[in-house]
Amino acid sequence: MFKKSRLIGEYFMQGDIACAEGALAAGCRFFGGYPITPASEIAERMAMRLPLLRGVFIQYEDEIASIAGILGASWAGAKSMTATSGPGISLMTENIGLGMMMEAPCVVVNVQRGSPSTGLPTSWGQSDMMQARWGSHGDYGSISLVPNSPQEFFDLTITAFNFSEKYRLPVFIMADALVGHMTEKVVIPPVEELEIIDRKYTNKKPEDYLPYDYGKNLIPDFAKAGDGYRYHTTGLTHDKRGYPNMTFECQNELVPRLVNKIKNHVDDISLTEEYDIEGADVIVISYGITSRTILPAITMAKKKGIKIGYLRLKTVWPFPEEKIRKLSKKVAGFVVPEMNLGQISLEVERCAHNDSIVKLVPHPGGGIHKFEDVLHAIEEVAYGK
Amino acid sequence: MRFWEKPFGKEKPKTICGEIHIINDRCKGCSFCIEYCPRNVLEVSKDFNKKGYHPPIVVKPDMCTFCGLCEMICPDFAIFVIEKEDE
Amino acid sequence: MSELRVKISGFGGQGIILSSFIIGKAASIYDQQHSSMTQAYGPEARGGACSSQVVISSDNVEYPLVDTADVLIAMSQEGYDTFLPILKKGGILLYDTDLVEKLQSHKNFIAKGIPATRLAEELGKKIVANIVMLGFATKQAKIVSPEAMQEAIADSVPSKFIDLNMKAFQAGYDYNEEQ
Amino acid sequence: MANNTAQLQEKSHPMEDLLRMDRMPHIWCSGCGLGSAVTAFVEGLKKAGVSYDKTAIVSGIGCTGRVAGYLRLDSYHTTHGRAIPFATGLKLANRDLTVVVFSGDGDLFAIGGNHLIHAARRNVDINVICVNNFIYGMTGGQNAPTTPLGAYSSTAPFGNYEMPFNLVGLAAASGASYVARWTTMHARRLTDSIATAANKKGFCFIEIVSPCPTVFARKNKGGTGLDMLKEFQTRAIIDHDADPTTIPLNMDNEIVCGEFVNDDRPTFWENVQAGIKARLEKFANWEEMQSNSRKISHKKDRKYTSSRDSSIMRRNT
Repeated sequence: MFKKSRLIGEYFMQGDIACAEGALAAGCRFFGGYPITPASEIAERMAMRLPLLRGVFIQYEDEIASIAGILGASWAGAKSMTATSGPGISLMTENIGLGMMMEAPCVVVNVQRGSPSTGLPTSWGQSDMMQARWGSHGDYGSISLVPNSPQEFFDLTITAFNFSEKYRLPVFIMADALVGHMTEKVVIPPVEELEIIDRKYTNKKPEDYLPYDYGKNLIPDFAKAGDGYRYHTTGLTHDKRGYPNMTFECQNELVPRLVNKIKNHVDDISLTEEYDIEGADVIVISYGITSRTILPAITMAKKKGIKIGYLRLKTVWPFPEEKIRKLSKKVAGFVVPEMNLGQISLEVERCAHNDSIVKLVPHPGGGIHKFEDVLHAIEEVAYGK
Repeated sequence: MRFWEKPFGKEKPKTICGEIHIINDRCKGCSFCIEYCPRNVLEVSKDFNKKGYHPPIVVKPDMCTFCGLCEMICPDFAIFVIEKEDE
Repeated sequence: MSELRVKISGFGGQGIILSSFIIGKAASIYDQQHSSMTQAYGPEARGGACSSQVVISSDNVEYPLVDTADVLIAMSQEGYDTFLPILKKGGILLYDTDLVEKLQSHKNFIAKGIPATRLAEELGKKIVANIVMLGFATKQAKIVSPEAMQEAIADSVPSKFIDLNMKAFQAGYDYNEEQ
Repeated sequence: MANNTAQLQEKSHPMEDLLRMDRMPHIWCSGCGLGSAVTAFVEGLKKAGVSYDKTAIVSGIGCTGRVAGYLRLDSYHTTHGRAIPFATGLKLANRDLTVVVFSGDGDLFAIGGNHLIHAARRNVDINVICVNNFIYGMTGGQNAPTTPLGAYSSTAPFGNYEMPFNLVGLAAASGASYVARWTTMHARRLTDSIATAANKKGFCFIEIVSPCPTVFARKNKGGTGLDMLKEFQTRAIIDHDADPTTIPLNMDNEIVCGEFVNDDRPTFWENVQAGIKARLEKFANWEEMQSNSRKISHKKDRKYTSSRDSSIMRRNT
């Protein structure tokens, strides 16, 4: 009975549920969470499914406990996940920093709603994008994936687990309420067809093992609790032994490594989709559900004869800086529609620098962009050349 | 048979005693061990250790009964007792 | 490429969300089409206004929302009043004749009524009114094929109630307005 | 004699297999009770006979938060107040581990108070050792949720206005399976308690009343660590039958010590398993239902890739 409970096939599935199924397919066996609209369905699904797969589901007393709990489970060797929305992420940020510092693999799902504060619980937004990058205090490299459909929610959840295991850090999935509560066909392939990456466990003997000794790729090997390694790990600045070390030298070795282990692997992590980029005058850069809700505007622009290209970011962090820099030398400008008042557009501006103009089409959330606004921005960039 | 050969009481009964080891430089001079030693084996030494504290010194080694209280109460892991058989 | 945009409205507890789920499932799983279902709900879910929407397409659904509907299913007066303006010219309106009483002029579109709730009550359970409506919609608006709809219903309701739901579907499918 | 001592120093301390000797001396002040608490913990673990490889220790922030760093076990120094949920995750994901949370009163009962009562309510199988020194030590002597009414601290220059928590009462009322209180002076009884807790299922809570000579004693005329210990000695009584909710700690009342609660309640994980089993037996046809729905939806001729190439712009390109 326990073995048979894996789903394979085609399902008409809600985004949140697809996310939970993706996590299970990736091997997630620990979920700690706290209910919040619009992410509760993920916890509900996990509560139903995890026990059948001999996993652990626990509804914690709050989001702070949830993230601390999944970090603990991660150190016990389990692939672990939590899911919440903006207010929950705000509570979690301190321990997300701990996860970055301790380098504990786990996945944090943020089904974004209208913000700030309690905002629009049942409606959607994309205004937590910068929080995913800079939410916790301090410098660290971070990875955020943004799905735009239930199928992609499923796929990117698996990718998120792979990245977290590979690079040893908490990875964000920045969905939004519309994707989370959208129901579409989701294809769940047999597990053999999926690429699943597991963290690299050390093959050293306990007496030789240093928990934060790293190689060329800057990622230390993992040892889990209870295997006799008896290592120490801390949120303090630490040396290769994991011992606190309050010196500049140690800080200067540790923190740049946390940033560079992601920076050096941007090519591997950065996932994008491009259409008609070659020879385009204007490129629309978009991510998440916005990439679908603004499509009619792009069709209209095409009909008007504007040479328009389209770049969709599946990985928002690390930001594909090089790609945008190269493109900015070829095009007149970028149009960035997003459901916030300008977050990713700042990154595009930074990369486009003086080479091309960047036009933000803001939206505060709780609805979708008006096609006319997007079209107007595209025209402005195209004809203002 | 052995009991017949060595009548009860002939052999001197064994007394357990302890050998106190003090790691001077780890001591922070709190005097817990000196105060709580039931047989007043220890005293404050006149010497300083590296950190400027007065570590304890064993003044009545024969009085130690290996009760281990000094080891238990020392907050600095600076004193321990090893069981020693009295000859 | 063909696209069909369906809006379903009523009040909480009528199975509005389930109806659109079944339509979407029928289309994407059993009819080899693509579909996308989204729902709108607020804190007033039970008894309050409730709506959901399905987009059915022969290709991947790109734009998932329903700004203009090809088919509007109204299970309450409030739903009818709210969403009638988004029904496009030549679209189909399906409504519950007992629950939607104040009708406006239907010059620009086809309007068909069915006493879905009454029929469901006659079958023994009021809650299958949404399935009666689905049967009616399958016949009148040809949203999806009847076979796919039946399979999707069977797959989405508790196994104890499959027979009842099939009867409800049939009642809606066979209902003739002129009767 | 001096010669003799020097010679003896070469032998190593018997606790060195469980201490990170490369980190000694520790950061705690002279006269602080934390070292004694750690000794009792190590002795307790030895007495309990648990495998060191299978023992993990989790600490929060503060003076006591440094304990994890000095013990040669799988040790985790987490964020302020969050040691208990971290330990819960660790324990549930690897149920073979003995997981101990070693932290201070401020960490466990102020910022982490919510986690403590909920872990006790769930009866998660972890041990929580709280070293109570009545004050925030590391940050310089600010008010703690345990600071007695009227005691001085750097944020209570006119004397503390707030009623303190009675830690054992709170833990017992929240549903802990085992609740005890000792002072650092009760070295042997404390060791026994720690050993009992290590082998006991469910949420075990041990409060260790400890002297803080540097900040608490200085602000409250408590003298040295030794003076505080002597004061504990005169004030402490042992009463295992005491109702833990009726024995708060004040500036000068009796320090009632003892093992107040030692119950066997089903743990969180036992309840989880029992619940799942009961539910699955009730719905024996669950499996059948699952396979049925798969039969319909999983047709052979369907390709898995049908909607996976999400070429969203196909129409436009």
